[in-house]
Amino acid sequence: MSDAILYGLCGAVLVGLGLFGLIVHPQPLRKILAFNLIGGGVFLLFGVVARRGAAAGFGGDPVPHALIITGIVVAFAATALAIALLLRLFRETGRTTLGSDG
Amino acid sequence: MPNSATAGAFLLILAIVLPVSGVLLSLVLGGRHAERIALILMPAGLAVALTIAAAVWRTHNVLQYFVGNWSPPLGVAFRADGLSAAMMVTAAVLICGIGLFARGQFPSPQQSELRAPLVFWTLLPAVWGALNAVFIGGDLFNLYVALELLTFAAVPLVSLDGRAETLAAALRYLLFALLGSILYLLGAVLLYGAYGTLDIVLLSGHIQAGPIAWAAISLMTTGLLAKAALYPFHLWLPPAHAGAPAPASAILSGLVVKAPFFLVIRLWFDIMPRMPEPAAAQVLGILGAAAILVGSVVALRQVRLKLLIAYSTVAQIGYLFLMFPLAIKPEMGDPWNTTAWTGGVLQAISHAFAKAAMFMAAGLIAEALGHDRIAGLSGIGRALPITVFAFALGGVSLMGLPPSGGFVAKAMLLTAAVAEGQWWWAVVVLVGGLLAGGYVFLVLARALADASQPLTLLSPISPSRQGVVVALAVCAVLLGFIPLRPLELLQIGRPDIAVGGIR
Amino acid sequence: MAFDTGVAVLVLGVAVWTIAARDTFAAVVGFVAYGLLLALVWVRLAAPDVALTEAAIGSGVTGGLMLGASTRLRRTDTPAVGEKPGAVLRLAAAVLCALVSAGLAAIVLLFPEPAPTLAPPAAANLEVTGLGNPVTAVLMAYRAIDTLLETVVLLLALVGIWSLAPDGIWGGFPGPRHKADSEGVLTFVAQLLVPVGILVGIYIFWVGSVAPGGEFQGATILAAMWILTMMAGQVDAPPVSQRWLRLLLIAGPAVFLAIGLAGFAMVGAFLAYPVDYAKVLIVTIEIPVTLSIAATLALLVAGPPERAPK
Amino acid sequence: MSLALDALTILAVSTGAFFFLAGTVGLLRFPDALSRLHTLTKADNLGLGLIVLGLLLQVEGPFAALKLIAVWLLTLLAGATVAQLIARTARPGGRPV
Repeated sequence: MSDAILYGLCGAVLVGLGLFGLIVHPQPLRKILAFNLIGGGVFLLFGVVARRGAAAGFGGDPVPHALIITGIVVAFAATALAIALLLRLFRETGRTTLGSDG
Repeated sequence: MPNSATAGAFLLILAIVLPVSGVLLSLVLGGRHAERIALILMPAGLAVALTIAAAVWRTHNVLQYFVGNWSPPLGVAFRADGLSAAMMVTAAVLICGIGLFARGQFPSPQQSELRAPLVFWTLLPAVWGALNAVFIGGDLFNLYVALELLTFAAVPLVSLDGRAETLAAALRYLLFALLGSILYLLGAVLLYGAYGTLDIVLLSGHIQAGPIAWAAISLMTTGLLAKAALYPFHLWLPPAHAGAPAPASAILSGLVVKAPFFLVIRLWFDIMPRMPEPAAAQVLGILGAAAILVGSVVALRQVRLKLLIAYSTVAQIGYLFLMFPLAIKPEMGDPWNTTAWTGGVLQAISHAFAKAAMFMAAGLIAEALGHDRIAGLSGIGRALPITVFAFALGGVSLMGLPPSGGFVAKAMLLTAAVAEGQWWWAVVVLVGGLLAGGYVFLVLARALADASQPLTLLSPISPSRQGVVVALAVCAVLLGFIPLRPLELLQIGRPDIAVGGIR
Repeated sequence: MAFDTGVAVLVLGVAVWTIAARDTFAAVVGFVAYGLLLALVWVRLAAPDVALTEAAIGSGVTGGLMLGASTRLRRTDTPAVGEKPGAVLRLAAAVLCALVSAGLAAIVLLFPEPAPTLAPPAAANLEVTGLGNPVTAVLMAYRAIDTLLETVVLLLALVGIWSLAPDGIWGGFPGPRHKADSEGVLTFVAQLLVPVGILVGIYIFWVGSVAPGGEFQGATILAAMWILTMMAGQVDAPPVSQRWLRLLLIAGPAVFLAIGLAGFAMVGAFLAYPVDYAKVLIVTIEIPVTLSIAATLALLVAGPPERAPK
Repeated sequence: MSLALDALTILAVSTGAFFFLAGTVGLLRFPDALSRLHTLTKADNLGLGLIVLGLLLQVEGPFAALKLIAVWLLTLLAGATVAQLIARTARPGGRPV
């Protein structure tokens, strides 16, 4: 088993873990954390794809690397927006959950 | 499929660059300039969309543009086929209508800058640009960025009024949308790992039935369903669409949920046309049927008009997904049932017009009455006859009564169900139509009843805004008069396997 | 191999901690560690550009944002009774997620050999772009449209956050005002670190055309320095109605668009660069893009306006 | 000569690693926040210093050496600051930062 495959399996588990957190945690902040965990797993799987595609003197396929960078920045923007919404909601209601089921 | 950029394809770039420049300019100039910029963009963007549609129609071919002259797989392609062109024109006409309507709702003051108008007029072109990017995107990752663009433009529209319940609705919407995006991205990653490209056309040439392709398509479809609010992912939609200000509701319900649906079509009919999977298509159909029934029944039980309309959106989204079991044939290599496919797309377009008109009509009614409780609508038919008429026209299309776009769409789905021997979908379509009739009449009966005491309107409703609403509702009806030949536009750029004509 | 196994186990360990921890604050701390460990993984996967981004944004700024949020929400952390999903749902979710993980793991083992790759064409065209770092070539040339749209995504997120300001405070100052403390340790650090940080940020951005680094990583460091001076109370966050601030925010995407459109005139295609000027044009785009991203990131962290304009 | 350098590097890096280990053990074993901070920062600063020292013997050229020293100094600064900030919030009656 190569390093890339090892980290690929790690990424697969991370996606499942994050998904679990996203489903079962009632607090949005924990859901946002779980979303970032899934993101890390997905990017890791992409990184494994890139590593397997090492060629032309590069240690990995540069196209996925660039896309992962874009993805990380987009995930940050999403996190920032979600947290701002959550804090505003908290100020309005004093609640940290979404009510019935979120 | 042409293998290089086609003439006139730079228009595709304009369809994205124009709205994006509008966003940047609105932000920097601020204040009332944002509204002006949006109003200037509207005719320009409409012209671009119409020109693209005309070019696709004239050349009978796909418009294709390679950004920076880098051809896929290294570069990113934009492509407009007949379906893209039809959706772009729909979006353009609706955005123009909604923009004109919103001038009365989000007026910009002369001097200072107000929060809600600036945000709305900045995000309106942002939604438009994102939709265009989705409709012409030829690369799965570029489409991911376009979907995120759409999400970030749409979510703030939900909580524009800053009330706690709309904040919660916006947050829930955002969480669902993010889950959808990340699942979509995961599928795209698997496809890249297997085939080394994210370009839709290249992928359709390489893709083989197998575990990787199936896992990728399932993940992407699930993610897109969460964004399209198909049952059982529908819970976020009603509070978000009903809580938003009327023009924003019209954008969200009419257009934004159609983007993920559009991408499901791309996945199922463009990326993997040679590997139809009837069982999976049946699952999509069953979810669609459940959405129709659950959404309609819950709509019947609503006490607030905007929530009723929002639940009706849940149901009408269900119809879109009936197209999959009806269009995809069990045997490999059989042509699709084009009637079902066209019916599904026509449903998306006519619902966009009808629903936008109904949400804006409900907005006018709520402005006039100060509330939108259905029980308190008595007499509004007399006070705002044009608005109620527009609502009724939209309702006609939802029910699938002739003559309307909804009628033609649902008739096509029915025809296909009979032709394919899958009569149970026909039952669902008919029952859904009856239930829609139920909730539309529920509202109309109240609205047309005489008020026990004379109705005083809180604020006068300008005729021009009512006119816009009626015009959009009339569009939904007029779609029913389109002869079948222009519908061939939708077939331009379909893979050869789809050639079968409209039966 | 042993080292990688250890790292992978550690990553999974902190991930489990992040999901399972009872205390939200502890979970967030676990997430920061998760990000740092992932950065290490990226180095092992020969992706130094990604490692820098992960450490700076994925772990650093995201972690800081969440730490701040969890302290502000801390006092009311316990979920109300009845809002926790029942045992059956949890079990069903666990089974579903285990299946997803197992399926993905199987696919990792099924990926075709030899792996498809775009590294050869990316390398072959590197000369045309005048760049030495293939990742920057993908971001700024081959797939420049993604990067352009992404800068707009960041802007929209900021507009979304600003839209959460109460109506009366529109145009005001984001976040709480931090008081300057002339003897405070933050003031000292800000004075000492900020010049160094700005230098490092510019260096990381500049070196990106030939070596690992680039506008996103550099911009994050610049943003962090701005946030630090705001937290130390040395400068206040600018009111969101300021014209110069708005200009700073859109400068990057605007220059990107303008040079992209100039491509029509120069080479006949949007976002195409003439061979002789490719590098010059790319750097011309990258400078304002770096500044705009830095400003946007800092303001995303600062949050919606909370204090009325003067 | 290079053998001696290598031996020195191994010695310095190992000692540094030992200090890290000691610091971590202290972090886990000590009872309260202040003494935990004490062991963590002291041991880590010294441990990292020793590791940097060991690596300095192996670098090719002054620029790389400068970078290593910068890494050490920046970590010192960050560690000291964060320790101060945590200590203030942890101290009973201390003013929040």
